[in-house]
Amino acid sequence: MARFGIVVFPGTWSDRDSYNAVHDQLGQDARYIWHKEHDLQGVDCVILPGGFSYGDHLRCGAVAALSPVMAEVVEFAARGGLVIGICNGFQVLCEAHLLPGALMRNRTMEFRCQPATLRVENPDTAFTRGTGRGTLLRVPVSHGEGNYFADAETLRGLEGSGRVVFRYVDATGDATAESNPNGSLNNIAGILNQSGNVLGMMPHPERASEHLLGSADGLVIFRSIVDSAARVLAG
Amino acid sequence: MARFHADVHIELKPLVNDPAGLVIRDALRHIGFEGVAGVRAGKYLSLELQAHDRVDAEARVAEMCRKLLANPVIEDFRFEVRETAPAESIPA
Amino acid sequence: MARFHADVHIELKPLVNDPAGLVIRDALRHIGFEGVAGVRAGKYLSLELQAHDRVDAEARVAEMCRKLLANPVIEDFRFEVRETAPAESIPA
Amino acid sequence: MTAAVDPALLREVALTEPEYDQLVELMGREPTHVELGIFGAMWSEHCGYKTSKPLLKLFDSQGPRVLQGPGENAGAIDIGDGWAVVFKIESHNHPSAIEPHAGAATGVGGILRDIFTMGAFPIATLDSLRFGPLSEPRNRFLFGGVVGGIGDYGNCFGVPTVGGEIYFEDCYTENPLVNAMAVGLIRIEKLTSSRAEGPGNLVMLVGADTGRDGIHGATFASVELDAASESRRPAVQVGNPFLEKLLMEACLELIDQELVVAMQDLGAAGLTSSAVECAHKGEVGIELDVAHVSRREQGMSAYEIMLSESQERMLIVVEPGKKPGVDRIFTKYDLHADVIGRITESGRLTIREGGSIEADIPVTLLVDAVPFRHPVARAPEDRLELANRVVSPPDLPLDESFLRLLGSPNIGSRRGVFRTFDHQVQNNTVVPPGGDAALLRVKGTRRGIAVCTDGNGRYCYLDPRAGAAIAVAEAARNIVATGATPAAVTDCLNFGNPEKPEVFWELKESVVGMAQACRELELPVVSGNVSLYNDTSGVSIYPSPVVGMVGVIEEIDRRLTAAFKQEGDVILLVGETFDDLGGSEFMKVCAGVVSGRPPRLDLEIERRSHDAVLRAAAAGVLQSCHDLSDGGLAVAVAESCLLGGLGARCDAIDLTAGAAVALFSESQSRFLVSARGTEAEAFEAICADLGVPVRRIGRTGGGAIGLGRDVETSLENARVAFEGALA
Ligand SMILES: Nc1ncnc2c1ncn2[C@@H]1O[C@H](COP(=O)(O)OP(=O)(O)O)[C@@H](O)[C@H]1O
Ligand SMILES: [Mg+2]
Repeated sequence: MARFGIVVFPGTWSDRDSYNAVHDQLGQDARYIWHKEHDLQGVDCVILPGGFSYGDHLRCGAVAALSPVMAEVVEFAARGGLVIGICNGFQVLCEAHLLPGALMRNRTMEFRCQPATLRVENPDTAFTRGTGRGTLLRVPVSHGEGNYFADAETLRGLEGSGRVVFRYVDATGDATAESNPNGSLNNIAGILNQSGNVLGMMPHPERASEHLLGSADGLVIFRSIVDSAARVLAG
Repeated sequence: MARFHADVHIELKPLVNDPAGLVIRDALRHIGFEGVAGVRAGKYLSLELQAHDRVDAEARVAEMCRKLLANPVIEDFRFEVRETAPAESIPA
Repeated sequence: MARFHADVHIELKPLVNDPAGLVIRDALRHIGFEGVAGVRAGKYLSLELQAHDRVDAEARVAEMCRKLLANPVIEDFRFEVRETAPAESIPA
Repeated sequence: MTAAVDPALLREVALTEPEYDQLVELMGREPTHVELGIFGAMWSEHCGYKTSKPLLKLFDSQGPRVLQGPGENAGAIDIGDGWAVVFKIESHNHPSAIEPHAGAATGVGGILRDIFTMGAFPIATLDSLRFGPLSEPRNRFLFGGVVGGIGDYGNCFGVPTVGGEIYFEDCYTENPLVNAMAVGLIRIEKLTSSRAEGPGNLVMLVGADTGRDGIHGATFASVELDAASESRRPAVQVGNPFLEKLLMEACLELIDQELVVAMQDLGAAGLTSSAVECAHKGEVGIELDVAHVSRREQGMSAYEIMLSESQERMLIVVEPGKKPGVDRIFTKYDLHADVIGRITESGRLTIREGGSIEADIPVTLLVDAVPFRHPVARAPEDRLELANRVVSPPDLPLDESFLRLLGSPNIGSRRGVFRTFDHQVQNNTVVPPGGDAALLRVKGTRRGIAVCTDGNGRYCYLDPRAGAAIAVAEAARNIVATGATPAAVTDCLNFGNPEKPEVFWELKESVVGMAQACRELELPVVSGNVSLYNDTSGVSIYPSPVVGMVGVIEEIDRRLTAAFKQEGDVILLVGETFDDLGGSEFMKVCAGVVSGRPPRLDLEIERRSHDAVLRAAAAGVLQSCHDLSDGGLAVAVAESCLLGGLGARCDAIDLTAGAAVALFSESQSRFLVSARGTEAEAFEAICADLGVPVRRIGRTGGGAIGLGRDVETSLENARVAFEGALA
């Protein structure tokens, strides 16, 4: 059993959905960590969930990145702890410089809540070990600012080192312009940090956690984390 | 036609609630800038446009503000226009 | 302490694509302003703050920009500071 | 200070001279300026329901599921397993006409507050919208602004926007309707009241600071507007969903830890209305000192503070001993909570500013002494004549009519709108927007709830009583089409100026029709809202009652959806088709005519058709189910096809009354279902048993939609028309 710490900033709302996925669906230990806390309670994995932390004012994730708990998350990540940032959590990770680049307004300037298909570009990560290269996952997006941007050199670095983990594709697996919901460079939906223990993704795997809700494809990501945590313990 | 650059500032009217300004003010105080008494958040647009002359450019920008850029019910706008390339350099 | 007003401008770096600017440009053209060559969308913040003097005020605002107001990955900032109430008028 | 009986001042507080005289007589003296403002607010149509109250008594609000009827911030029903669903609909029409984005956003914020004031966690919102035609730039601006505002508020707050409706008619051009409905979930025993109790208990104001938002502006009425007064004019309210979310979390923690006696949000007429409501319900007095109210601006008067409509604020009544616990929670969320007064035994609303008393009024005068208005109701001759005018169907090829209907803004796809709303957050959305009612599961149970809104202004214009009854029936049909049983109603009465005899007639007729339909379908009305004076330049909107409905499904695995599921299923039409083209979308779109009688409605037949579908759903014999409404059978078939990505061939449609009637009539009490061959028989048996007419009209499959002899369209052409309707 893995222990997940779900960070709650003012304005976070997918904390409860993340709990629903990892605790109710996968039976893992999960606890909420209020942003003012300094104790990560010995968790194996930190989830920075979706939402509108601080109302998304100024820049999405900018104010949350300065919260007390983020100092602990930075340290946790430096020690190799697993961190997954979903949607607003991805934005927080970029603002906290745990991941490169930035998430800009969607190309259409509109919020988009819709199904998306993700292609797994790298199955050899702590977050995707339960998948294979090219596996397609049905995971919805729900954001207004998910348009991934990085300068050319950063982008080359990400692409060249297998750190682009998920890409938006169409139903047949092609990364087309129409399948890109927000205008992200190279259809990027999720990226990894250099040491491979911090993942940021705009789509919501915690929403794709039950067939009743339309898809359970997101669970493989949390299962992979559980598996990775067990391997760390096994040494 | 000549080319102009316009700097447009759009601000909430003084009495209108400004949730963004409040969040920024509180965040600045939280990270140690206690002396921040207030923050108002606005927009700043820079436009490149063609116009016959400065008077024409200003009239156009004012109209853009009224029609699209600003929301006159809750926002005020102001702008400055400067010429970046004179008429003779640009084919009509 | 004296009171200062700061006008802070935050703009996207020139090489960063600007979805908001593009949409506004297209919308302006759509409603008849064909002469609009380009739009860049930025932020404009006005701050009221206390500081010892102008140099102190400028140092504070610069730090606020670096720490929070601008994101150095995609944005540049600039600001102007002016005194609104001199030191002697405000109890320390 | 005594207010002069200045007609301009009275106009500003919307009181007539006789009403003012009545006020003076009841008070036994002239009111102070603040008192006049308070009376004006409490005796207004908005707070006092002075025109509509006698009519609202016609609604039945009793029923075995009802836990809370009208009278609290929202109604509540028992859905089983210890859970209650709390819901209400509310209008924000006038603010949205002035500033659509902020107006619609604060409308959503207001109705969400009503839900969590009851202690419930908001689990869904819906919105019922009306605009003028999109060909007018102003209407397009209003439409874009309203949709943007709803999305901005709901998305940020973290509540899914799961449904609603949008109609376009000329009459809404300067007067859009924005009705927002919110639905919350709560354990029954946690339901909270706004009844203030216990003299000596503290009254606290929590949430946002108070600014000069949306005040009547009475103070400025008598002065010439100059540059200085312009800047002091009441400001348009801009909502803060982020703050509202924090306020909700904090308030629900208070209730969870049993720290509050009563809770009441601040809505119309701000602090005045909240304080009066709490005190009146508890039959106590309340004393407030406005000096303790945190403000956003300097120099606010007691009058402004009492009437400010700043959003995201809540009034709570707390026992003094529990204040530390309350403070701890608000500190956690970085919200400030001001003690602004206490509960008294006096039965009076007493307002101080420091040492001076600004108002002192018996609470009952503000609530029970509201001077009712009894306008004249008179049916307009020209309307009756219009309803009797029968126009024959246009001479347009039917396949062209079909595509025109699919592309009509009133019928086409709303995907471009609802994909800008987060409709999934909270992980409960089982049937998303795009079908009939939305269906949400209730975690930890096998149950679900279905929610929808409905209203058809055109029907109501032609016959308000029939149109309003149809709104109820149609909402119920939408609920039934998901497999859920309709349980209760909330309503929003959007009308023009009731001082016009024809408008008051419309209002009265609508309420009668709605009340009757609710009674016969056994649907208690547990909450609602009234919005009158929807007029622009003397022209009133169509009478536009809107019904919000909640239904319950015991086994969510038995749900139905509108999409055809696989090739070769039998398509059946439930119910009878009559020549009901009066007021139809077909006649509007293809003939440019709004006339005739709206469809006839037999509530007994309606009920039986519901029973048939629900019995079949429980037995698991249906593959899909969709209700028939605007655009009739043709549109229903197309929608089931497009949702399922499957064609259909319907060769066995009864064409005896003419193809236009068969395809486009909007006869009531009908459903379109599909079933596997063997199960179709079981369904027919159920229908036969209940005496519900049913007819096999075709089969699913292929890449085209074929209807009778006259319509044959590729699925792709249908999709292009449907998806482009709002472009
Ligand atoms: N059309 C209606 N039908 C039934 N109940 C209504 C109607 N209009 C208002 N009510 C009820 O009257 C009470 C007061 O309504 P309102 O003033 O709109 O509430 P709030 O102050 O919470 O905004 C509420 O309980 C509401 O449900
Ligand atoms: Mg209320």
